[in-house]
Amino acid sequence: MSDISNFFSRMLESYPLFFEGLLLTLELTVVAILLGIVGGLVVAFFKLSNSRVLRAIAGVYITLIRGTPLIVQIFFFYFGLSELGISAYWCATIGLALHNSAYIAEIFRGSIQSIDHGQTEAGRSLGMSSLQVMRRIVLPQAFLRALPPLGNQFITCLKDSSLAAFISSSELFNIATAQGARTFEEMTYLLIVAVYYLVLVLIFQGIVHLLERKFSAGEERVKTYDRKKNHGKGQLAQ
Amino acid sequence: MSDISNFFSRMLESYPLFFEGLLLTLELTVVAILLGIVGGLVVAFFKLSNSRVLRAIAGVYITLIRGTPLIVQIFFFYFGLSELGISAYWCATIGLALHNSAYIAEIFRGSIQSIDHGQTEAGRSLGMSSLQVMRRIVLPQAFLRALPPLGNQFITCLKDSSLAAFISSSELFNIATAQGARTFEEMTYLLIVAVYYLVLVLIFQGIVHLLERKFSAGEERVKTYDRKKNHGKGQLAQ
Amino acid sequence: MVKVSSLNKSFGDLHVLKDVDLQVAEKEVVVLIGSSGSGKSTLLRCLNFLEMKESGSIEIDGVQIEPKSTNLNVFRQNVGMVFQHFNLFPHKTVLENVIEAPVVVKKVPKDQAIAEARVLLEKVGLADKEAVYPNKLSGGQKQRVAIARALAMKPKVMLFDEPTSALDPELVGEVLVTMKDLAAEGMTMIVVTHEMGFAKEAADLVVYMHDGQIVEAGKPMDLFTAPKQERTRSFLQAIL
Amino acid sequence: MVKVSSLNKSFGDLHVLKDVDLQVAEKEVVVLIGSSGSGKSTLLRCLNFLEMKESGSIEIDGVQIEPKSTNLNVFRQNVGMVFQHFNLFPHKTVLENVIEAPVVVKKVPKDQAIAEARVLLEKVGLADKEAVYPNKLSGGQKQRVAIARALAMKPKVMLFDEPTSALDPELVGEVLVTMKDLAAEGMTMIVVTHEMGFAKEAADLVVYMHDGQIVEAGKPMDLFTAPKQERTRSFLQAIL
Amino acid sequence: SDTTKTTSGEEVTLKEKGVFSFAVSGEYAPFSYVDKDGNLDGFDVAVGKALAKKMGLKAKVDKQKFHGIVTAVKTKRYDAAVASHAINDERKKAVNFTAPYYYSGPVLFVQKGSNVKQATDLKGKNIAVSKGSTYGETAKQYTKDISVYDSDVTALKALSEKKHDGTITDSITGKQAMKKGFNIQEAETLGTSEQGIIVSKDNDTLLKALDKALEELKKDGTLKKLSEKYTGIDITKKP
Ligand SMILES: Nc1ncnc2c1ncn2[C@@H]1O[C@H](COP(=O)(O)OP(=O)(O)OP(=O)(O)O)[C@@H](O)[C@H]1O
Ligand SMILES: Nc1ncnc2c1ncn2[C@@H]1O[C@H](COP(=O)(O)OP(=O)(O)OP(=O)(O)O)[C@@H](O)[C@H]1O
Ligand SMILES: [Mg+2]
Ligand SMILES: [Mg+2]
Repeated sequence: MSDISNFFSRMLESYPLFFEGLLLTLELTVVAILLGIVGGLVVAFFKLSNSRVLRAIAGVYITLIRGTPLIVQIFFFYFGLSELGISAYWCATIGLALHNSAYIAEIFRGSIQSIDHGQTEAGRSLGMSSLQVMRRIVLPQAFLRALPPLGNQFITCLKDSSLAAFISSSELFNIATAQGARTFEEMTYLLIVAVYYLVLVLIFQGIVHLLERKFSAGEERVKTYDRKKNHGKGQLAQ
Repeated sequence: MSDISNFFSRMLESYPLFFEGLLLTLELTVVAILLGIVGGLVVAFFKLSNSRVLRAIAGVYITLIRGTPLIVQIFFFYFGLSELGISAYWCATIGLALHNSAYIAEIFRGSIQSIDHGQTEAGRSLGMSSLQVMRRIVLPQAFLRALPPLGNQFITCLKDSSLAAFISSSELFNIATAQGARTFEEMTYLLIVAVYYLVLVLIFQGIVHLLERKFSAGEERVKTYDRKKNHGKGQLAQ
Repeated sequence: MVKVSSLNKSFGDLHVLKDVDLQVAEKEVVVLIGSSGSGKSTLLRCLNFLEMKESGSIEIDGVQIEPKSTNLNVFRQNVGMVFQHFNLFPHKTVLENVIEAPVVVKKVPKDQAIAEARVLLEKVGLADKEAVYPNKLSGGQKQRVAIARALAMKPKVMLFDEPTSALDPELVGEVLVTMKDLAAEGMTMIVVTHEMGFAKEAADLVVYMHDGQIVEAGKPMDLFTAPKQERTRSFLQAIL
Repeated sequence: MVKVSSLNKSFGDLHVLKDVDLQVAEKEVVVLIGSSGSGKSTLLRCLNFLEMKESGSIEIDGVQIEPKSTNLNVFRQNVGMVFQHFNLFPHKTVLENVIEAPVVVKKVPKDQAIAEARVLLEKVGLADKEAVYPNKLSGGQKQRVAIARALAMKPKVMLFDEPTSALDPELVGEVLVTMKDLAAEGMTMIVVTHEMGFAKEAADLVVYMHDGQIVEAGKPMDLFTAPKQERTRSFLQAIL
Repeated sequence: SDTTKTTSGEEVTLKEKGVFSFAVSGEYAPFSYVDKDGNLDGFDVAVGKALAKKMGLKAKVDKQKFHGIVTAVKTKRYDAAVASHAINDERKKAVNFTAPYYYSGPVLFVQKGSNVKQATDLKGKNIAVSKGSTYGETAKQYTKDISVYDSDVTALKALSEKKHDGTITDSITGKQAMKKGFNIQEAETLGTSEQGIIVSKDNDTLLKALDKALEELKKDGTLKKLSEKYTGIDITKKP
């Protein structure tokens, strides 16, 4: 009982501190994802281009980033970029942005490739150039389809931003561990910060669900659509 | 130039140390994934069951785990389980296993649901019970289909195990930071450990690709199969 | 053999089967036609309890079946079903597909099941394919295996839901031949199909469904040449 | 209008088109038949340079086209193509689908493009659907929009690749009517289809392909009633 | 847990019979660090081992992020921590301390050539410290803008890389970093501190045994020798 009341009193008392951390976490995440989208688009186009060299560059970039842990990358940017006098905040942001750009590139590549090739053929057969087809037919559809996975990537990034704590960024997790270390009540503050993350994640998950609903409604319905809905539940049913 | 030769001499000299860390990293990952598969299967069946209560339990579990950062979970288990005298190694393993179980549950659920409902109907129409259909028709196919995503989860877990460093498990990343702190050459050791991770990831990615090829060959081919292969490259082509 | 009285079925707000009555005598072959969405598949699926009826009665081989009170698994053994998309088990060979249900459900000894399965595969002309996996078969071959698989349970009635409509035109014939043989042997069959050739040759009764109701039923020649209802006429015009 | 001489095309080891010769005069309607995999689609796609020929020559409207030396985008405007799966642009309304290419490729002023599109939509019987998105249309309606979209570029030849085979039986008729109208107006057309009724009524020439080669060609009545080649005969038997 | 008799005859409660297990941070050279073979070394480690030997026990040393050590001892993950913890009231509420085993004090380090000469110049500037250290409290007296790291070495490294205006840490650790080529310099000594060994609140027997063993190490000169070996000077006498 006293544990629980202690938890709530700590939670109330630490609220202003965590609120600042929450803002920083959100800022880190939003900026990293926005930069990641820009970078991801470039990498995706490299990956889909006709030039072997560009494809290879994109491939190596994606492999390097997806082949090493984020925490290694964050430390790497932190100590590697310091000659340029970049602050911890920007090192964390850039590290997260580069990390995300590799994943976002794959999202864009996937969504572009998921557009039925018939769309391209229809465009080409009407005399449109490949650029016109890409810009007017494929990309608008691919963007819509990329929105839900981008939303999920945002949520992943939100959680990953906790690693910025290790390069002294005062986001949520760093505040929690610092408070824990000060009071020797690590568990309490870990619980508190878990609640903050959970609430953030649930909010953004709600938004992603809305996006998914909105954009799957626009897709062409197949004849078996209605039956597919039955799939999930009751697979174990009689 | 001297940087590069320094890198290689450090790499050679530290090889036995990193090799131990590598073994621990692999051990952590393998044990966490195996435990995660067991847990994931249970949670997946909960999620697919007809009982609302079980579905809700599984849902809350998955939400909690996927809604908070892994590093928070690892710290949580570390400080929470220390009363039980569980070692840092096992705290890290259990933390990673529970974390993975939520993701693996979703892999199993997805692969079970991806089996065409027609398979279930065919089985039921032959007089098989729902359990017989699940055990003999759906699960064997679902398992094969789950193998490639499980492989990818393994790779994710391999990288995530680097976070065990923060609760003093002497896996790869911890060795790198400790050596960096001793020699004040953080960058060198970060590069070295990045190479270790990259090689590990590439090896396992190769295995996953083999799995994917093997198991997509067994799938029924659709009429447009050949054309789909053309999709990727040349979308930007003339 | 099959007796359906005032059967009703809805999906949510959608009333899909409206007071359907249908009687099929032993050894009779009934062909169900009707436009997309008229409820043909749903009717078949209700007969096999893949969908649960809402009201009305279903009697098969003299036994009235109530979903709640009956062991549906035992009951379903009497009703074989062949699907549009074959639904063969891809992880099992042709022979394993055919013996699966007898061995697992009826506990037939494996040797006996294999012997019986070979007879059936012979009958559908696929004796040489028993060790092959489904993905190596053509559509027509798959459908014939599916028929053999259903027959292996020795059903009293066979239901076919557009068994040839997923096939390339050239492969339709081989499946229809197998079905005609089956009809000639005296199997009771209910077939949803748009193959009018089959209906003319093999059906005892053609039933036209529209919007969840049976609009008209009759001998193939009568129905095709002189439909009584306006709706039947316009449907036949569109598809013949 | 179209002149193909000893056209060859392979996919890797697979030799799909083998020395194909084909001539289509202006206002002529040619129906291509043949079993699955015989190369019908590949032939159409080569005519439109969606696939690149390997050897042989292709001449359209008196101009011989070499993929390397010609601006294919300009050339493709002369050849309209209608696909089995419609391939309408789902993010654009019916009207936007039809005006897209004229406005973007030919730089026709938008007002004029809209006026012309409305005439075409009227012609295919969909004047009232211009503001609707494709996912609200039936298959037959989609295919008619696809025809209007191709016509909007005022092509000299129209290619159809199984335009009705993805449609429910009831919807086939409305598309065939549109195509017959087009033929009657004097459009040069090459149509891959298994609708023999259409071939009989509208085709000037029926061409039977097998295994990448043109086996036999002739007027519909001649080919259907008295095929010269054994292979043609067995194919026709299977599908008629 | 189990009881073991020490050489001097007292019964002490330990996690594992006959073994004195203690934690160090491992990232606080020269007090504790990992050598190139992966073994823990440093003044803290050597003191812990000497204490174990004195008590007739086997020594088992573990590395643990500094900010988690107090909790780890509190929750009995280790018998004790010999990890350069400055004795203060806040920590005393959570755990017990032995007598000091060395004396030191927080020192402000700044970037080489910095115009920060003393702590009072830090108003509005940014100080980096290690998480869970008492230096954070010290820093609060001079500025609100404080960055926290997992270890002192990382904080010093970040200072050297010009990411902060100052770092408060132990003078010996800072000087060691200067020797390794960090771009930093000493600005001001900010007081004195006494470093003690940490034992959990309910383990009085071990606390007493440790105090006794420590006293003997001081008397026989072992402690002084270790201090000189690792830090170059004697820091075990009260200044
Ligand atoms: N599981 C389901 N949930 C909701 N609606 C369904 C379901 N199954 C069928 N329907 C709807 O019921 C109606 C009848 O469907 P049914 O499949 O029986 O028609 P059908 O005559 O077999 O048509 P088709 O020729 O297209 O196979 C359709 O409107 C269909 O969308
Ligand atoms: N892009 C491609 N890559 C490889 N093989 C292809 C490709 N396109 C077609 N083929 C192969 O070429 C052969 C001819 O195909 P095509 O699609 O032209 O046949 P078709 O006569 O149109 O058949 P269908 O009636 O099934 O449409 C087939 O064996 C097919 O698998
Ligand atoms: Mg149906
Ligand atoms: Mg084709």
